[in-house]
Order: sequence, then C-alpha cells, then structure tokens
Amino acid sequence: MSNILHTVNKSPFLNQTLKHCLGRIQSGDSVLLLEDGVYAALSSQPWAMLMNPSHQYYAIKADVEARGLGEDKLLSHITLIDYEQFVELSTEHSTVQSWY
Amino acid sequence: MSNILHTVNKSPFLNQTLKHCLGRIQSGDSVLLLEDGVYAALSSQPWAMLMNPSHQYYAIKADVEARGLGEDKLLSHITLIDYEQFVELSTEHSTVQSWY
Amino acid sequence: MNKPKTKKLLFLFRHAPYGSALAKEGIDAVLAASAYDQDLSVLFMDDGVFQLLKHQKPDDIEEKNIINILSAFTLYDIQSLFVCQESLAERGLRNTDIAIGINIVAHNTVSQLLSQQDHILSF
Amino acid sequence: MNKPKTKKLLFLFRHAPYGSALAKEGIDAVLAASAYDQDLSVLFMDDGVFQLLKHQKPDDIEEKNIINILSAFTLYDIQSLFVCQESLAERGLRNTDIAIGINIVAHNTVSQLLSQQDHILSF
Amino acid sequence: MIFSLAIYATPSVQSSDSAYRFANALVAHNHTLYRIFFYHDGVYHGSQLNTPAQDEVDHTVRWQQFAKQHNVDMVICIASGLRRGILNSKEATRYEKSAHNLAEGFELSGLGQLVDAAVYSDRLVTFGH
Amino acid sequence: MIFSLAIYATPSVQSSDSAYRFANALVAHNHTLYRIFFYHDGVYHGSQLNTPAQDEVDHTVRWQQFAKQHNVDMVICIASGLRRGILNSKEATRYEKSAHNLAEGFELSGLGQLVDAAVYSDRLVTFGH
Repeated sequence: MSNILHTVNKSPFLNQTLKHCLGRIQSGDSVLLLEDGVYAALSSQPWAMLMNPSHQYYAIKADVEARGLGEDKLLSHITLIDYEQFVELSTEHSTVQSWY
Repeated sequence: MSNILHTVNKSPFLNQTLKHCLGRIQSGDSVLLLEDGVYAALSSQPWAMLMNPSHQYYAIKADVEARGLGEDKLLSHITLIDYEQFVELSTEHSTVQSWY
Repeated sequence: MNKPKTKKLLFLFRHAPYGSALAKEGIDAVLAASAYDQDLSVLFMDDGVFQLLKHQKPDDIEEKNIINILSAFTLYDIQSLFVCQESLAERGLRNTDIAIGINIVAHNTVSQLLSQQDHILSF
Repeated sequence: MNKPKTKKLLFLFRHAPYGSALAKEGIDAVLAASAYDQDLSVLFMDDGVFQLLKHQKPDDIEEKNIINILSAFTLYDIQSLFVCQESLAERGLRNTDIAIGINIVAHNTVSQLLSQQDHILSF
Repeated sequence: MIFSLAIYATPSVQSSDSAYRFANALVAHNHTLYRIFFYHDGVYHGSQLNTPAQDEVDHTVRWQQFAKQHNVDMVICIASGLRRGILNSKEATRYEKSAHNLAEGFELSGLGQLVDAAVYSDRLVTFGH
Repeated sequence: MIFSLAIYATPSVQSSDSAYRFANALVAHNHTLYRIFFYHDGVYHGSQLNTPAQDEVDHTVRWQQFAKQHNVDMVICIASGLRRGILNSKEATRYEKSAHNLAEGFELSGLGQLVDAAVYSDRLVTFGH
C-alpha cells in the first residue's frame, strides 16, 4: 500500500502551506512538522481541527525545543521525534513530499 | 499628518502577509501590491472584504500584466500604476513599510 | 549496477511564476527528465496553477513567458499534465483561462496522482 | 552636509527565529543602530513574537539562543521595546511566556508606533 | 528627496528586480539615491562571478552600470557578505581564501552604513526576500 | 535503502541544516546516500569563499567533511550555479571570469544528475527554501 510522508517547514501563522498539505493527505499518510513548521504543534489553533485523527502527526524534537515550545503548549497527538526517526519514517512510507 | 505606504509582495493564497498588513493600516495609509502580491487584486476573494474603502489600493501594472491578470478579473477599486508612480507615492507618504 | 526499473516521477508545481525562479527552474528539471525514459507526470496545484494563465506578458519585467517554456512539454513528448480543479476554483479561475492543453482533475484524482508515485519532485 | 536631525527608527520584527537568519541579522542591525544616537524603537509583531519566548534551547540545532542576543539590548541602552498583544493572543501566548522585559501593547499603540516613525526597518 | 534602498532578497526573486526598477524611476524623477545597502541574502548581488545565461538579466552588471551612471553608493554588509562568500581582495587575504569575487562598484562595509543611510535619507525603502 | 537528497535552500535558512542532520541520520542507519543535488538557491552551499564567523557553523566545510567521510556524491546544478556565481576553474576560463570558487568535494554537473538520482534511489527527499 502506497503512502506518503508529508513534511511541512513553514509557520502556519505566516504561510498557508500546512493548510494546503492537510487538505491533500490520505489514509495511511503521515505529517512531519519541522523547522518553523513546528509552530503548528501549538494547541488551540484552528488547524488542529483539520488534523484528522486517522493520520499520524510528528514534529522534530530539536526544532520544538529550540523554539521554547513546552510540552504543556503542544497538541497531545503530535509525537516528538529525532532525525533518526525521521529517516525511519521515510523508509516506512513509500514517498516523501516536501511542502515548502 | 503622518501616513504609511504599505507594500505587499507575497501571494495571499500562499502567505498571510496581506492579512497582517490589512489588519494594521490606518487612516491616510495606502497599500501597494507588487510581484506575487498582485494576485490579491483578483476579485471575489475573502480579503476584498478587509480592504477598507477609506484607503487607497494600488498594484504595479507590469506585475499584473506579466501574470496575465486581465482587467475583468481585478477588483475595481485597485489602481494600476507604474514604478514612477510608486516613487511618487513613496514621497507622498511619510514612511514606506515593506510586508514581505 | 543493473538498469533499474522505470520510475514514476511526479513534478509538482505549487508556486506562482516570476515571483521567484523556482517555477522556471522546476520546468527545466521536467525537460531534463524527459530524456530519461521514465514515467513522468506534471501536476499544477495551489499557486502553481497561476503558471498556466493565458495572456501573460512578462516583457516589462524582463522575464521569459512561462507559457512558452511550458509549451515545450509537447515537443518533449510530456503528455501527463494535470491541474488541480479545486486550486483553480479557489482562485476564481475557469477552464477557459488556461493557455495549454491539460487535464483538469478533481480532488480524488489529485490524491491518486500523489499516492501513485515513486518520487515527488516539488517546486 | 549638516548634521541631520535625530531620526525616529522603528525596527519591526515579523519573522520567527531560527527558520531563517533574518531575525538574527535584524537584531544585529538594531545593535549597530544603537551607536548612532537616534530615537530607536523595536516592535515584535506577527511571528516575530516567537523570538521572545522563554525556554528556547537551540543547542541541538547549533544556533545561538536569540534571547541571549536580545538581552544585549539592555546593555546597549535600547529601552523602547514593544510586543503586539494581539499577535501573542493569536498564538495562544501569555505575558508569562516572555523572557525579556518588554512593553506589551494593544492594537492602538501598535498603530501609533508604526505611524510615528521616520523609517521602519522591517525584518 | 533623498532616498536609500535596503535589499535583502537574492537575485532569484523578483524583489531584486523591483528594487532595480524603483531605483531607475527615482533617478528619472530627479530624486537623490544616497545609498543602496545589500543585506541578508541580498549580498549575493555583489559577486562578479554571477554568470547568467545570455538571454537572462545580469543583475550584477546592471547594478554596476546604474551605480556608475548615477554615482550611487552600493554597500554590501561585510558580515552578511563574508558569511555568504562575498569577499574583496583584502578579506580574501585576511581569511586565507584562494580568490575574491566582489564586483567592481560594490563596497564591503559595516551595518553602520545602513543606519547612516536611514539617518541621511528622507525615505528608506526595503526590498525583502 | 538508497536515498538521494535535493537541496534548494540557501545556507541562511534552517532547511539547509535539516538536510545535513537528515543525511547524518541516514548514514548512521546504514542506508546508502547516493547523491546530494544542490539546485535553485541551494547551489550557494558550494562556494569555498563562504566565511562564517568563528562561532557560526561552516555549512560548506561541514558538507565537504561529510561527503569525504561517507563517500557521497555532491552535485551542484551547473546552470543554477553559473547564474548564481558558483564556478569551477573550467567554467571561469570559459566565461572569462577572474576567479573560481567551487569548493572541493562539490562537482558542477547537469540537471540530469537530479533525474538520475531519482531513478537510482528508493527515496528522494527535498529540502526546499
């Protein structure tokens, strides 16, 4: 079964990229937030509604910590991962699509 | 009386910059769309509502024409200008603020 | 190394022309790929649909008309061209606004296109 | 050339730290300006408010902590620091999330700040 | 009026082109262009190694000709420039680099030149990335 | 698995750094990194004149060391590179430029190398601007 790892590296407060991505993900796909994309992991934001619970959501831990986003501020269904797990995810999905 | 010429050069379909700008303009200010910012001149878009008729709105004609945006597609209250008029506007306003 | 199997490559255009060189450099990549006998598709989506508009006249900004470059796709035998119908509609654009022959596809087909690829090259 | 009158300069920060070098290079510009005996103000707005967050730990991405650089503002006697209250609220941030001493200002004051300047240097 | 421009954009985005057209319109209106300050990724304009294709605009040569014709000061921030590989012969020697690439007509100098431009100009117009 | 990376970002954005960390994690996992292709503004990584401050990361040297240690092919698109002033000695001679700046370990080649990387790799990961 073919599935896509979507990466998003832009702040959703500045850029519509996350919205464009979330509108196109399909069953089996996952989303990885990195760089300024990790601001999308902040809770109580409108796009949290767009995050379908049937998908997996990840964020790069180093990017979250760099930006001072404490765990109390983050959406609970987003899993923090390191770059080695990013590599693993890219092998577990058949394609990687970068939304930038 | 102090007033600002705001320039916006990003597509409003991709970027929130136009929204950020429109939320901060004040009496006497004007807005100039240039480069990919001219896509904001397309009619029937939500931000048209945010464009307060008490302000002046401009777009660089060369940038509109480069992108194939015919006059029939444009908001009627946006004035197309050339770079010399851009210079004039920047002298007629006390400051130029670039939203990029 | 053995000759690998033919790969399905999708070139995905999400950015408007002229604002940056990305659109043009993406098209150059498609043209380069056409020489490699792979299974190529091209999809215009989000602001990428602006690349397809009729009546572009970039002479005054000293850029090359991107429609002229896109027209080379036919010469290079690149046939699988798609544009996202939803992206057009969001921008108030109609089928008649498009300058080249292309398949206008709905959300379902866009999803299929994305999921069928070996690689997506995003510009 | 006569010595010109003192100018009112606003440094406006609208971008998040680390994603690009813009935030850091903007701060460098503020520090340079502090030597010129002008009327300086600094305003953090939109994603620029993210520069002010406590608990930033950019060691693992090999960047310098932007809070340490911003703290130099005090040493350089840059006092007029403002942050847009509305931008904080939109991002779900509270006063207690901010790492440095700064004036939290509402929409009206932001508007005044913008309109009172001789120049706005936007980063 | 006295203008200065601040350019933060790489030559690969249209903002670079807008700055050039604005500068031309300025001088055509008999305004004074006090300085053009290249900062952030804008410093890439100052490399004499930039070699666009024959049918593409040569941003560097175009700015050089403009500055010469209108006697405009073009400053590249030295810190931003070094970081991005824009060096004159003095900096190349200092950092023991094998070559230098700063194009004639551009000058490496400090951020103070941006502040000075703001102080001496009636308008400062920024062309961001 | 066989990976290739496509880097379109300037060194001044974090995407450049993410690519480097991803590349390191790849080889740590014993995957093969077939090629890194620098395109668009990503070509700026390949200038040996890049001179970051002492307390800043040297992106160019870091990639050089990585590529040498892991025997990875680093290709800069020749058309993108020329346009942006990244030249080897052959191109500098051809275009009568006074200097060249391509850093050792990087190679100028055509866009075909991006396509070839896609064909030979199981995964192609893009790091955009």
